[in-house]
Amino acid sequence: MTDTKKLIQLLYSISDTIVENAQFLTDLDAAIGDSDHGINLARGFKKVETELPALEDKTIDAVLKKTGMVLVSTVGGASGPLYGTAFMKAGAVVKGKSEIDINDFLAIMDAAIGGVQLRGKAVEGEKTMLDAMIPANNAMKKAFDDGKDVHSVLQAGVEAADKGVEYTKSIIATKGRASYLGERSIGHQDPGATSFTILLKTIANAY
Amino acid sequence: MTDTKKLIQLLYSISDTIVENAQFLTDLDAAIGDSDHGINLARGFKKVETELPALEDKTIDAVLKKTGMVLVSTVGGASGPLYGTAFMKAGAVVKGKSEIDINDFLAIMDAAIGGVQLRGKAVEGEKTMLDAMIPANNAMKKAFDDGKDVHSVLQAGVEAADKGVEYTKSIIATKGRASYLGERSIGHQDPGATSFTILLKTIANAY
Amino acid sequence: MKKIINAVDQVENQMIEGLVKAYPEYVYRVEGSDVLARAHKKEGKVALVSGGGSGHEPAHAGYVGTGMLDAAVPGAVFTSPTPDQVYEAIQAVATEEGVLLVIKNYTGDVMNFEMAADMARDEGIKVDQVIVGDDVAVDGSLYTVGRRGIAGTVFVHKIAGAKAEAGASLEEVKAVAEKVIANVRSMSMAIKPCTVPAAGTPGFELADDEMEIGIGIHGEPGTHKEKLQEADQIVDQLLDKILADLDYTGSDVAVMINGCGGTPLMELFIVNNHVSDVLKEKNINVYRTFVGEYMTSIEMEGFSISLLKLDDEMKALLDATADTPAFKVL
Amino acid sequence: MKKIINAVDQVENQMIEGLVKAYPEYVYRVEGSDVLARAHKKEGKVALVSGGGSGHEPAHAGYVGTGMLDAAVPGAVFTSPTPDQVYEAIQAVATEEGVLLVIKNYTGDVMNFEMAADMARDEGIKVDQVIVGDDVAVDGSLYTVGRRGIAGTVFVHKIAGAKAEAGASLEEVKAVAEKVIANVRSMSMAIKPCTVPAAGTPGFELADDEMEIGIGIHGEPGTHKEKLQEADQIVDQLLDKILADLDYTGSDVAVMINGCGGTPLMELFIVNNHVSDVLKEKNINVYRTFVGEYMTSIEMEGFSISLLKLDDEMKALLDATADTPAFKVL
Ligand SMILES: Nc1ncnc2c1ncn2[C@@H]1O[C@H](COP(=O)(O)OP(=O)(O)O)[C@@H](O)[C@H]1O
Ligand SMILES: Nc1ncnc2c1ncn2[C@@H]1O[C@H](COP(=O)(O)OP(=O)(O)O)[C@@H](O)[C@H]1O
Ligand SMILES: [Mg+2]
Ligand SMILES: [Mg+2]
Ligand SMILES: [Mg+2]
Ligand SMILES: [Mg+2]
Repeated sequence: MTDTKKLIQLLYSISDTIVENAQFLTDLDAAIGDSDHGINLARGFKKVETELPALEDKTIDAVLKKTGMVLVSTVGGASGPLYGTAFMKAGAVVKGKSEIDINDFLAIMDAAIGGVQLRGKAVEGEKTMLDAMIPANNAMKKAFDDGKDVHSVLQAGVEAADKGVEYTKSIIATKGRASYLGERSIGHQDPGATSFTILLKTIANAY
Repeated sequence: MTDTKKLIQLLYSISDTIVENAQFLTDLDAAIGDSDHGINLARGFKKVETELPALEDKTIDAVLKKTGMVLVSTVGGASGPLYGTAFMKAGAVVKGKSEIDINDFLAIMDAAIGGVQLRGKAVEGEKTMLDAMIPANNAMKKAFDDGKDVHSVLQAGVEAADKGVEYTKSIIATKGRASYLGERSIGHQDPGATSFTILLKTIANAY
Repeated sequence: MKKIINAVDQVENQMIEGLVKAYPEYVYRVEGSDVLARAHKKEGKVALVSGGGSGHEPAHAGYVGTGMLDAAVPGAVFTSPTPDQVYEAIQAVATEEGVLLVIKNYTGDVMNFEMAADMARDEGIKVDQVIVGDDVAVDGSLYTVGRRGIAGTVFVHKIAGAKAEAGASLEEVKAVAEKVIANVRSMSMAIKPCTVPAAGTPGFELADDEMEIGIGIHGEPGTHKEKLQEADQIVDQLLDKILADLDYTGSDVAVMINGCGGTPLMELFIVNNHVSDVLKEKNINVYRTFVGEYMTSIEMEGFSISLLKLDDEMKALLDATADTPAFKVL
Repeated sequence: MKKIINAVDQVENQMIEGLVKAYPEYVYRVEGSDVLARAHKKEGKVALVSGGGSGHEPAHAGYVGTGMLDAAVPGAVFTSPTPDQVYEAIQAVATEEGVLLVIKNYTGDVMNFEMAADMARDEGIKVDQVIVGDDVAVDGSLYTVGRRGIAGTVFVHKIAGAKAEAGASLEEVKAVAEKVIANVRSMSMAIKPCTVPAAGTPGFELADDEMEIGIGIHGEPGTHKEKLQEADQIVDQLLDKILADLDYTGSDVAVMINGCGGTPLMELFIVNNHVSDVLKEKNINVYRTFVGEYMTSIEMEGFSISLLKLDDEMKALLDATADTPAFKVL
């Protein structure tokens, strides 16, 4: 499914999409946070881009780890350690591999979610990126178990993530900065859930 | 022409008119000064009002002096010492009188102008209150010399003061705060010349 | 967005440079980082490190110097600094006696500082931390992420800083910091929002007759909007919340009337006039008052009130000499 | 007009009260007046009195204390105080050694202070005065009223204050004040106007892409409007005017980057970054820098740059201890 070359291409695409959506994500964060989510991620992925050329000969896990480290050291805020750890943990489960398949990708998703939960100590339903990540992961696993092809598996994930984002509108935030707003956070979609969905869409579009 | 009772009535009227025109005068000051001329004079004349009941048995000069002192100690800014000194000097030339005529009034005007010039060291044509005071005084003297009655003398003064205010629009300020604006002060009428004209009109309307 | 800046992406860097160029006798910039450390590293004492997003000036770099912080780590505007930056700060000022991190309670700040602390501990550096949550506007119950840290944090810097300067151990410095945290409460409001330079639009909007109550320090909306009231009524509302949360009756307190960045001092003094009257009436004794800009949100117009209940130790430490660019006690 | 105040006509009074309640260790309000005098009257030294309209906070009351002013006289907002108030101040702090009035060059200020000086002299008090005119934005030629006094005035307070505190005679204190006046130049700009509470509307209007150059400190319009530029270009423009007016080459200077009240410190540091670079390039040595709010115009957004050319005497006096609410040197 994916070798290092393809992964690097994917990361360029992800960076482009995040940069394109930076204002949108920041505006979402303005409503229930502090107007920086898109700015933060764009800063991080732009820096990731500059590191990619040097990674062409590396294994998948090295690229993922490096991406995670760059995100941790450039994004800041809550999403920096969260996305950064997610990528680093993702790397750890595909150690030494120079090509991965859809099975590996599902392991990567598990590890990434584990990383986010390790750092952020949140569960589903708290209006965070997890509300897109967990349902997406579940839907992809189900589609895979149902014998769907890579394209369909990823599409199932995107659909579930989109629903997850919709769902975040209906709930009160109890983790992160939006939690300070209490009831006032209702009606707004979570920026982190949105950025994850954008990221997953970019991946899905490539298969 | 005027006894203490009438003078006190006049001062009430002047106070009312200044208070009514406070916003207008302040707006004029906003354009070429610091947005306070009307506020300053209103504060002063309101305070003068509170002193008037106690002055009913006093001579003309005592009323004028007290008015001047109250203005000096409540108005502040440039116009406080200027108007204050004008009233105090005016008092000095009608010492001991309990009634004054138009002749006295012309002496009062001379003294008031002298007081303003003593403090402010300005001459005509510098875009100050003097550009209304001096022409008004000259016009009143001429009308008086021409044998006009009190009403006509005062009306002549008002007309000349109005023209003086118009004239201030055409010149650059070289004294007071408006002088910092240089060329930019052209096109705006001087607040102090305007407040003097309002004061003189109030007097003229009473005769 | 109308600001006196150059390129938006140079805001943080040029601000750091401008600060270091203004106060070289107090701070230097740690080579290749955004960290501002005390000009003359002081050995033989616990080092204090604090930080958070930029946009809170003079916090945190303005408090680096004698009797307060040893290093400040500014992140991007309103974004907590990354672990590597915090780690740089720890490394620059760490002593044998250890390092205390003063963290404001935000998910991002806590995660980034804790990751840095882990890195430092791996290198054998003694590191401990306190987390400040003084904002009574938000629910501090078990089911939330806890209260935010706002202007009351400056009291932690001052008092723990004085304790460290006096040569106390890491445990003692941490203990007095925890005591300040346990005894300080704050609450904020705003009449005008601020704009993150890179975002370009304000974090919330207010009509001409509206105010936002219970705001944080990151330009984010507060707990609710209300019709703008007179200063005294606003003070009553904020003080009510603060006094309901902690019993200050009969105690000596330190008061901080903190401007959010765009508020004229004129208004802060008018606020203090009523704060002082209400406290007197409630038999709370004002020991010392600080009126000014201590923990800002760029150009936001608004203020916070912080009340710190003092004991003798805290009083002595509050009164101890401090010499930093933005906080001085003689 | 959106402000955190109570009744408009209580602004000045409640501000004075709020300040005195915040800093009773520094100032008291002279009974029945608006004068703020040093908490403990100091005999055996020349007394310094300054003042002007309110709205410039922390000037002037924030500079009352050890090593600066002995009394401050605030008038109504942007309106110079009346002679009787200035006279009250003189009376409250006058010593055998005499009183020096530090007046900013405005027609109103000069007239009111001079009338008060006359009253005091009639009572046998020794009074002298200096008039500060540091603003290079306005023509200082013989045919004008001379230059306005703006933020550079704070250097006069600091340096003459230190001289007085050290026990110098009235002549000596006046001489050093005159020396500061001869060696200090300033210039200001704004991106947003301010509103006098009692007036209710701003003193000028600016479009979203406009700035006002050469403003004074009373919310009045400046010498001209321009398209808003980047911070560095604005700095270049103001510095050009200042440096063309006095030759600073090769000298040591004190720099003040003064915020107008609503300007975030973030922007002032960005300004200082470039000021510092330009001075270095021009072989002018920055001896000491002050970045903050020293002479404001309520909530105006903008800044001024002041440069003071120093000799050894002024350096020593600038570095001398000062302990006031808003200006401290340890
Ligand atoms: N404890 C947490 N667990 C998982 N995700 C979280 C947590 N806290 C915050 N987030 C996510 O981070 C996003 C905000 O990221 P960002 O704006 O970059 O950081 P900050 O809140 O520090 O400004 C939220 O929308 C949310 O999805
Ligand atoms: N030197 C002077 N001589 C005469 N009138 C003057 C002088 N300076 C100022 N004025 C008058 O004072 C008016 C401004 O008064 P005001 O706004 O109350 O004081 P300030 O300028 O101190 O704010 C001007 O419009 C002008 O008419
Ligand atoms: Mg955010
Ligand atoms: Mg005026
Ligand atoms: Mg943030
Ligand atoms: Mg005025």
